[in-house]
This record gives sequence, C-alpha cells and structure tokens, in this order.
Amino acid sequence: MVKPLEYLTYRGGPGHWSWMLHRLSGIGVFLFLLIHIVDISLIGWGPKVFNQLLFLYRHPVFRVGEVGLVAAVLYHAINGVRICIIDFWPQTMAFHRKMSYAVGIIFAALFIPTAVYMLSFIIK
Amino acid sequence: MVQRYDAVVVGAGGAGLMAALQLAGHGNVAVLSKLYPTRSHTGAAQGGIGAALGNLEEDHWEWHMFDTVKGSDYLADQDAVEILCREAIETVYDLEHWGLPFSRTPEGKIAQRPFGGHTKEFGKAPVRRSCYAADRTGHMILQTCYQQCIKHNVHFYNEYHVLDVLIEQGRCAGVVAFCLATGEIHTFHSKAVLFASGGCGKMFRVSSNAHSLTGDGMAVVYRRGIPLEDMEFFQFHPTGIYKMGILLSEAARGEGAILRNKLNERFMERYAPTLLDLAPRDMVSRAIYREIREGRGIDGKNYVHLDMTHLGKEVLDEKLPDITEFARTYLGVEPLTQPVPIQPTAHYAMGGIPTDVEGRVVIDEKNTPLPGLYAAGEVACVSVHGANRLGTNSLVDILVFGRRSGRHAAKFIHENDWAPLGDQADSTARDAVSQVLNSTGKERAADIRDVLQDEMMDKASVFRDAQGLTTLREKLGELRERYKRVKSEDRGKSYNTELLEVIELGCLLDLAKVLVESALARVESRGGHYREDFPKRNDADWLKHTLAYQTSKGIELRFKPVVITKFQPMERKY
Amino acid sequence: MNGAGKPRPESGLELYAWIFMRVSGLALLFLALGHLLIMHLIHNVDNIDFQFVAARYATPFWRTYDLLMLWFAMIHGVNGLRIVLVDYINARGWRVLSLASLFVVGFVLLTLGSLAILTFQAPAMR
Amino acid sequence: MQVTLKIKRFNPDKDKEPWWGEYRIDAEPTDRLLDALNHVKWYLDGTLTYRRSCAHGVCGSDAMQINGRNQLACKVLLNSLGNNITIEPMRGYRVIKDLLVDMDAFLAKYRSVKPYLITHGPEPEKERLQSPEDREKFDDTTKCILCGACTSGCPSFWADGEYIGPAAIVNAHRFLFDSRDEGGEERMEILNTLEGVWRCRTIFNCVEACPRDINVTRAIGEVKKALLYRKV
Ligand SMILES: Cc1cc2nc3c(=O)[nH]c(=O)nc-3n(C[C@H](O)[C@H](O)[C@H](O)COP(=O)(O)OP(=O)(O)OC[C@H]3O[C@@H](n4cnc5c(N)ncnc54)[C@H](O)[C@@H]3O)c2cc1C
Ligand code: HEM
Ligand code: SF4
Ligand code: F3S
Ligand code: FES
Repeated sequence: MVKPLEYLTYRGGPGHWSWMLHRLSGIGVFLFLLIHIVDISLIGWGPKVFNQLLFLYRHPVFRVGEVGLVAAVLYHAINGVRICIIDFWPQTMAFHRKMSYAVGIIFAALFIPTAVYMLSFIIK
Repeated sequence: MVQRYDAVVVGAGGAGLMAALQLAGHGNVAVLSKLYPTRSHTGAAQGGIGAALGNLEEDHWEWHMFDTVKGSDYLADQDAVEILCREAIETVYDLEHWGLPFSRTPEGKIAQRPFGGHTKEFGKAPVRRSCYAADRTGHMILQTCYQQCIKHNVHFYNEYHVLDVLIEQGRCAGVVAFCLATGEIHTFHSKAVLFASGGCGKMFRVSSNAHSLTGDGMAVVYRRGIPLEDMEFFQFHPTGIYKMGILLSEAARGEGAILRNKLNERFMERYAPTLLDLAPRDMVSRAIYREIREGRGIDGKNYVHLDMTHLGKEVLDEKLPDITEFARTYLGVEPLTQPVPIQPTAHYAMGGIPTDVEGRVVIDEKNTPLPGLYAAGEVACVSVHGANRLGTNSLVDILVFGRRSGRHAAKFIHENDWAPLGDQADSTARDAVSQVLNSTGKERAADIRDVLQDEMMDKASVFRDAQGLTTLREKLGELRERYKRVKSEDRGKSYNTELLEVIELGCLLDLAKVLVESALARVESRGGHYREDFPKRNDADWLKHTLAYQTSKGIELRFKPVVITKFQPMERKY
Repeated sequence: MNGAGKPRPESGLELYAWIFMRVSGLALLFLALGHLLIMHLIHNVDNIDFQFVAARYATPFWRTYDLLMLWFAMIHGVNGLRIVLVDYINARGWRVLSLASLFVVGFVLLTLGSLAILTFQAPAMR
Repeated sequence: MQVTLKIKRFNPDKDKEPWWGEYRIDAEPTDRLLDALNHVKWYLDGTLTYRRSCAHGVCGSDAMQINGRNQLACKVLLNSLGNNITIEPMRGYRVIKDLLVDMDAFLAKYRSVKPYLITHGPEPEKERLQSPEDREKFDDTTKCILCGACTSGCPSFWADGEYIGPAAIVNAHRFLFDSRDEGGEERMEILNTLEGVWRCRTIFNCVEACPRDINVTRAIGEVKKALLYRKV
C-alpha cells in the first residue's frame, strides 16, 4: 500500500502534521515510559544501585534527551486536548485549521522557555 | 460473448434508473452504462422538478399542462403532456418517500419556487411550482434513484459502452456493448431493450452538457432505420458561464436574479413584459443574442450580466450555494457583489427517438411500435417538450416516462419470448471498432470535433438561416469524409477511451446532419428553432413533427401530426 | 447485498477504548505534566536521589499519585500503540505476534512498576 | 501561459512500472486542469487515460492527486497550480491505467452502510413532513458525489485498506441524521467497529480534499457522538 515516505509527500492540511506529531510523540513517550519503569523498579534494590543509575541520568546526552521528552509530552498533551475538544464539540471543527495552529503556538510558548531553563543546567 | 437477459436498460441516469426500478423483480434485468451510474448527467441538474403540488399557493396540473403546451410553442403532443403533468405529482411524492431530501417549507412540506414559463391561471403570473433540494435537485434525484437500485439489488454493468442495437425481423433482440475494462465486445440478448442514454449537447462548442453526452443512443437506433423526431429543436439555455458553458440554473432568476446589458438595462422588459427574466428559455436566449448583436453586450463582447447582487447572502448560501460557487471557482467572480458574465449555452435536445406514451419506440407517422424497444428521458421524444422545453420539465419527463416505459417493458417481458439472435449479431459493432483500431489514416478526432462544434455553434444555434445551414451541410459532408480517415493512437484493450471518443464523434456527426437537414426543411420559427429568413410561426404548414430516416439516398424526412386535446394554438406572448 | 464488505462483528470494545483514551488523556494531562514539572523542573535530576524518593514515598499521597499515573499512562500507551500496530501491520501472523508482545511487555512492566511503588520501604523504617 | 504537466503514466498492456510523462502546453490561466489534460489527450498523446464527464465538479469522475493533494481536475484552475504541475492517480486504490483507478472496493464500502432510506409501516399519501431545522441537520452530507478524494487522502486508509473510509461514513451520516429514517440501529452496528468510525483519527485530510466542501470530519464526529450517547 502506501509507503512510509509517502506519508510526508502528501500535501495534507495542518491536521495531517498534527496527527503525525501526535503519533510520534505518543510512541516516543511510551517507549520512554517502558524504560522508566525498569529503572524506577531498581529502587527496590536499595540506594546504591539506584543512585548509581541516577548518574546516568545526569549525563549531558540524557539531559538533552530529557528536553526531548518534555517536548514530546507537552506537544502530545496540548494536542490531545485539541482532539478532545473536537470530539466533544463537533461545532469547533469549523475552525480545525486554526486549532492546529493554536496548538503549535501554545506549545512553542510553553516549551521554549522551559527548554532554555532546562538546558541552562547542563551548561552550569 | 453472449449474455441473455429478460430486459436491458441502456443508461443509468434518472430515466434509466427509474425504469430499472420498475423492472426489478420482473425477471433478469441488466443496466448498462458507460459511466458509473452516479456520474450520469442527471446529477448536474440544479433547479428543480416541476409538479403542481400547490404547497405554497394554489396550483393545478391543468395550469402546468397549459404552461408546458404554450412553452412548447404548441408542438407538444397534448395527450402526453397531460400524463406528464398529472403523474408529476405522484412521482414527486414517490421520490420523497424514497428519501429525497427536498428543501422544506416552514410547515415541513416540500418547498417550491418559481421557474421560467411556469404560471398560474393560464399565464397570469409566475407560480411556485418547482420542487427543489437547494440547487442540486438532479444530484439528489440521481442519488436517490441509485440508492433505491442498491436496495432492490439491480444488476449493473458499469462502464459498458453500447455500440449497436439488434433488430431482427421487426423486433428488438438486444444490444452490443463494449466493456471498457477489458476491451471485449459483449452481446446482450434480450427480450426488451430500453434506451435512456441521454442527450447530445456536445455537438456545440458552448454547452452545459457533460463530455459524455454524445447522443450514442439516438445515433445507434437511427442507424438501424428508426427515425429521429424533431431534431431541429435544440434548446439553448440563456445563462451559461461565459466561454465555459457551465450552467447557472434558472433557479437564480427564479429567486430574483436579473439580466442586464452593457447599459445596465433590464432588457427583458422589452421582450417579455409580464414574465420578464422568467420568460421561457428560447425567448430569453434570443433576447440575449439580440442585445449582443446590437452592440449591447458587456465590453462589446458576446456576453451579458446576470445580476444576483441584490439577493443577499442568505439566498445565495442557502438556495443557490452551488451556482454561487461555480461563479467563484470558474470566473473568480463574487456574486454577492459582482454581476456574473453569462452567454447562452447548448443545453437540451427536445428531439430524439420517437415514442408513444408507454415509452415504446414508434417507427412511423402512424405511431407503429417496434416490439421490445423502449426509450425514455432526453434520448426520447414523446413529445412533451415540443419546440421548447420548460425548465424543471425534463426531470419530470425522465421520471414519469422512465417509469411508464419500465412498467410497460416489465409487462412485455412476461408476455413475450426472445427474438431470435441473428448469427454474427455483433459484426457491425466489431467492424466499427476494428476499423478505428486498424485505421492507417492520419486524422485526429479532436480536430474534426473542433470544426463540428464551432460550425454548429455558428450556424445552427440560436439563430439559423438557409444560407448558413446549407454551408453547414456541406461542411458536415467534408467532416464525414475526414472522419473515415480518423485514427486512434491508443490500440490497447484496457480502458481505451480514445477509441470511444472516436466512436462518440461518429454519433455526433450523424446527429448534426439530422439536425441540419430537419432545420433546413422547417421554414418557420417555433420555440428553439428560429429561422431569421422565416421569423414567424406557421401553423398552417408546420404544426407537425419531423421524422428523419437514414436511407441509402441520404436523409428522408416525413411528418407526423401533433396531438391537440385541450389547448388550441395561440400566439405565444409572455 | 451488492458486494457488501466482509461481515463486521461488533463488540463495542472500540467505543470504550476511544472513551478511555480521552478520559485517561485528560487525567494524564495533570498527572504527567505535574510529574514532569516536579521532577524535572522544580527539582531536577541533579537533586534527585534515593533519599529524595524515599522521602517522597513516606506519604501515601505520592504513592497513589504515581500509581495512578503509572496505570493510566501504561494502559493509555498500550492501547495507543495497539492502534498504531493495527494500522500498520496488516499480515495476520505479524499482527497477532506484535500485539501479543505488546500486551505481555505492558503487563509485565505494569506489574513491576506497581510492585515497586507499593512494596517500597524507606530504609529508615527497616 | 506555458505549463508543464508531469503525469504518472502506467499502461497495463505494456508497462511493468509506472513512469513519468512530461507535456508542455500553452493554456489560459483560467483553464481548468481538466482542459489541460484534454489538450494532452486530444492533440499530443491519445493514450493518456483518465475519467471525466461533467467538467464542472458535480459528477465525481476526475479526482486525482494534483501537486500532492487530492482534487478534481475540473475544479482547479491552472492559475492556482503554478507552471509545473504534478499529476498522479489517487493513492490507496489500485491503478488500472494512468490516472484511472479501480473504485470498486470504494463503492462496495459505500453500499455496505445501506445508503438508502429505511422505513417501516405504510407510506403517507403525500410527503412526510420534515422541519427545515431537521432537514438542515444532514444537508452537508447530501452533497457527496462519491469522488473518493476524501478516502484516498486519509492516512488511516493508507495504512489499512479495510477502513470503511470517510466517504462511506458521510453517506451513513446522511441517513442517520435524516429524521425520516428508521434504519439507525442497523447502520450504527456497521459503523461501531474498528474498521468503522473508530478508525478515524480526526486528521482532517478528508475535509481538505473534499471538492464539495463537506465537513467530513464533523460528520464522522457526529456519528461518533451519537454512538457514544447511545451506549453510555
Ligand atoms: C447543467 C444542467 C442542468 C439541468 N437542470 C435541470 C433542471 O433544473 N430541471 C430539469 O427538469 N432538467 C434539467 N436539466 C435537464 C436534465 O437534467 C436532463 O435532461 C436529464 O437529466 C436527462 O436524464 P437522462 O436520464 O435522460 O440521461 P442522463 O442522466 O444524461 O444519463 C445518460 C446515461 O446513459 C448512459 N449512456 C450514454 N451513452 C451510453 C452508451 N453508448 N452506452 C451505455 N450507456 C450510455 C450514461 O452513462 C448515463 O448513465 C439540466 C441539464 C443540465 C445539463
Ligand atoms: C499528557 C496528557 C496526554 C493526553 C491529553 C493524551 C491524549 C491522547 C489522546 C486523546 C489520544 C487519542 C488520539 C486519537 O484517538 O486520535 C492519545 C493517543 C496516544 N497517546 Fe496520549 N495523551 C497523553 C499522554 C500520553 C502518554 C504519557 C503516553 C505514553 C505513555 C501517550 C501515548 C499515546 C499513544 C501511543 C497514543 C496513540 C497515538 C495514535 O493513535 O496516533 N499519551 N493521547
Ligand atoms: S465526501 Fe467529498 S471527497 Fe468524499 S467522496 Fe464525497 S464528495 Fe468526494
Ligand atoms: S482524513 Fe481520515 S482519519 Fe478521519 S478525519 Fe478524515 S477520515
Ligand atoms: S468531470 Fe465531473 S467532477 Fe470533474
């Protein structure tokens, strides 16, 4: 059927892009969650193992990844709200394009300062 | 390949589907259509379907009948018109029961609006008679009929192009069709064949008709010796989008739109003081042509304006959404604030295969039916439209006579057996196809069609005269010669649409010739046929139908009297 | 019927899954964003260690919070991924296999995570 | 203006793989893309194959992917497309020849939602009454011309051809919200499945593609909501 790359070549509307991002961020966050559960359960092994593991988290690569995680959750969350609004108030679909843009704007407004703030720790 | 059916319906527009619904359950029935059913041109009809329901004001089928007869310039057969106008009412209720989403009055009844030539009390004032579903009535009729066919399990052969009809020993024995998908030729051996294959407006350059409206049904039957009736009467709709011909329905004028010339005059005041812009189509089209000829076209070009700016957003959005959008899409004009450039566009063939009121094809002046052959819809000529069809009456026609012919055919297949199939039944069709596929000629179909359409537009449209028609006749002869050398680059089997375009062009050429011969013979002006050299109607000599036969010596014309019951011919004034 | 598609048995499951995605999504809006805010912004991974976690889990509130979040996120995520897998994996065998693995992994990790939250004993209490 | 049409060609009699044909033509900016295609077919290459009929956007024959997006060739003017126009058959349907695709599966799905009025009991003598407000509820979805542009533009359909698709749901909506119809339950059962409305992820490509400006997603949303309140 339709090949993966062709999902990008179709000139859909903003809803198309919103959906792709929602899906990717959802999958990303889910995969992180799987790992996160494993590491958290290590807490049962006592302070030593756990604290050692946390060093891993403090590595810069992980810190950048953490910013990515926040981005993914944030986008997914805001867009998820858009989906819920649309689902329960179909009248709002008259402005579907505007709503997708609004999600983008709200996301940027929340994420950019957060990212700057978080990255400032690495530099420190 | 030979398939056997009790009945075959050719065409899946409103007429074909309606007939098929009557036949469903009465044996083995197949519907053949060169288009997928919902692509048929019935779907393009916008304005409405006329029926004297009287939902908004008093109305009677007799008034409807009078308007139809008067609109036809008294050439319509009044027995048929009476059936049309009476049965229109139950037909509309049937459609409603089948789910057609008519627009509604505040009380929840079917909404109605005025339309050209429809009046109360025999011509006193416009009446609201056209039942509508916004401005996509035809679309809804086509959808609703098709939906009923799904419900009743009607068997369709989609994208089968009928090439020939089989007449054996004075009876109809079936049809031969070309399957687009495989390129194979199939013979359908059948007790009854019902043609509902629509019109032939593509013989003119500016036309509201679909590319597929090439008069195949008429041509195929005509080539088998059956006459064509009243082909000189071709309706030009006044309001086609400038150059493209896309129709802006009369519903616009029904809702109050006004025609204006370069001086911004409401020029219809001069031509039809009572009905103004809602006069019948032939009159309005002629008025527009006159304005243009006398230099009052917009910018000196050959178009005038349709002014809807005073109607308001609500009317445009709710009652005329589609045509508002056509103006926006195709002209970039905003009808709310700007007038729309329009010009008359070839619209409807009043003539066609002659039938009686049961839809049986008749082959002579005495109305002798040809057993097993039926026709309904635009392809047929009952004749309820005479010399000029009123708006909304075609949708009535296709449904009322689609139904009657279907019912009669259902009876016929119970009472009759198959006519024997001659051997090599499909040879004519096969030869036609292989001739094109093996042609070594160099002519392109498009070039021939271009000349045909331009010449027809120029010499056989709204105004005609002997000189123009004679030149045109010669021209058509030349085109016929060129057509013998036409080729198809595509020689493949699957979906060879080029081959079919060539075949369709052949039909158009034949029909154009019939039109021109009939128009030359009719030395009077009546309805859609206007001879500048004979500008008056002449009832003494010409109150009769034309029948054109193909013979080895060319076209032979015969004439058939008009059936007059209730209304004697009068002068036609609006 | 004229060529109706294959029969489609109804279970109503998809409807409930759809509602659940929205309800859990809205719950997660607060739970997950709150979690991110607390763990990654107000405090940040520099300051978080075993001690921190231990202190936090001393109150039942945070345990409930994390447990709720875990369950919602896990089921939301598993169902989300189920939708994705069903979308792209059409071959029957592969579809069954991938869905089975998803559910197994989901179940195991959900159990693991729940156990970790519920059985955690702060060292001081030992 | 001069335009170059880049058309994805495929002839089952000859070609193993699709290939790109390029055609330079002179045209008016206000010509429809269909006029340009006709020009190619009539004067340059007769083998070019596509469906067309009405030429003004009401029959639904000529939906195709134009500059990466599903549109009707007869409803876009060249001036909105630029000088280089890429034309491909709609995706998700089997390509038969050039721009012509197999619509049978699409139409079978349409038929599967029982797209006809279902009523019980005898019919009244005259029309059934319906208030203008009730009529308005399904006005939008009566406009569908079954062109297939929406379904072919839907990523959920690309992923899984079994998805019943927006067009079928639109036509179900047309009857579900018709106050005269009594077949609601039957249709709801058909739509309340994985391959029914729940497959829709509110992507809106269908709305962007619909040449009749039907708010397809809204119709789907209304069906979902109806299912929701019926069940919960
Ligand atoms: C733009 C427009 C607006 C109109 N508005 C109105 C209106 O408001 N009111 C009104 O009353 N009338 C109106 N009309 C006129 C009316 O719509 C038509 O006359 C009527 O729909 C014709 O219906 P039909 O069933 O005879 O043919 P069509 O609907 O044209 O159907 C013809 C069928 O025959 C099939 N066919 C053709 N040739 C072959 C072949 N060789 N082999 C197999 N199948 C074949 C086609 O596939 C098609 O299915 C309008 C017409 C146009 C063009
Ligand atoms: C933070 C608040 C969240 C909200 C508001 C939210 C909302 C939603 C909604 C409404 C959907 C359904 C989309 C649809 O039906 O089209 C969805 C899908 C999904 N969510 Fe979330 N979600 C949130 C958090 C999460 C988290 C934490 C995860 C990871 C575990 C996650 C993973 C997914 C996945 C994988 C999908 C499926 C994506 C798809 O079908 O395209 N979500 N989310
Ligand atoms: S909903 Fe719109 S895009 Fe979809 S088939 Fe109908 S008309 Fe075409
Ligand atoms: S694009 Fe597809 S996913 Fe839904 S909103 Fe339209 S049907
Ligand atoms: S040709 Fe009819 S929709 Fe384009």
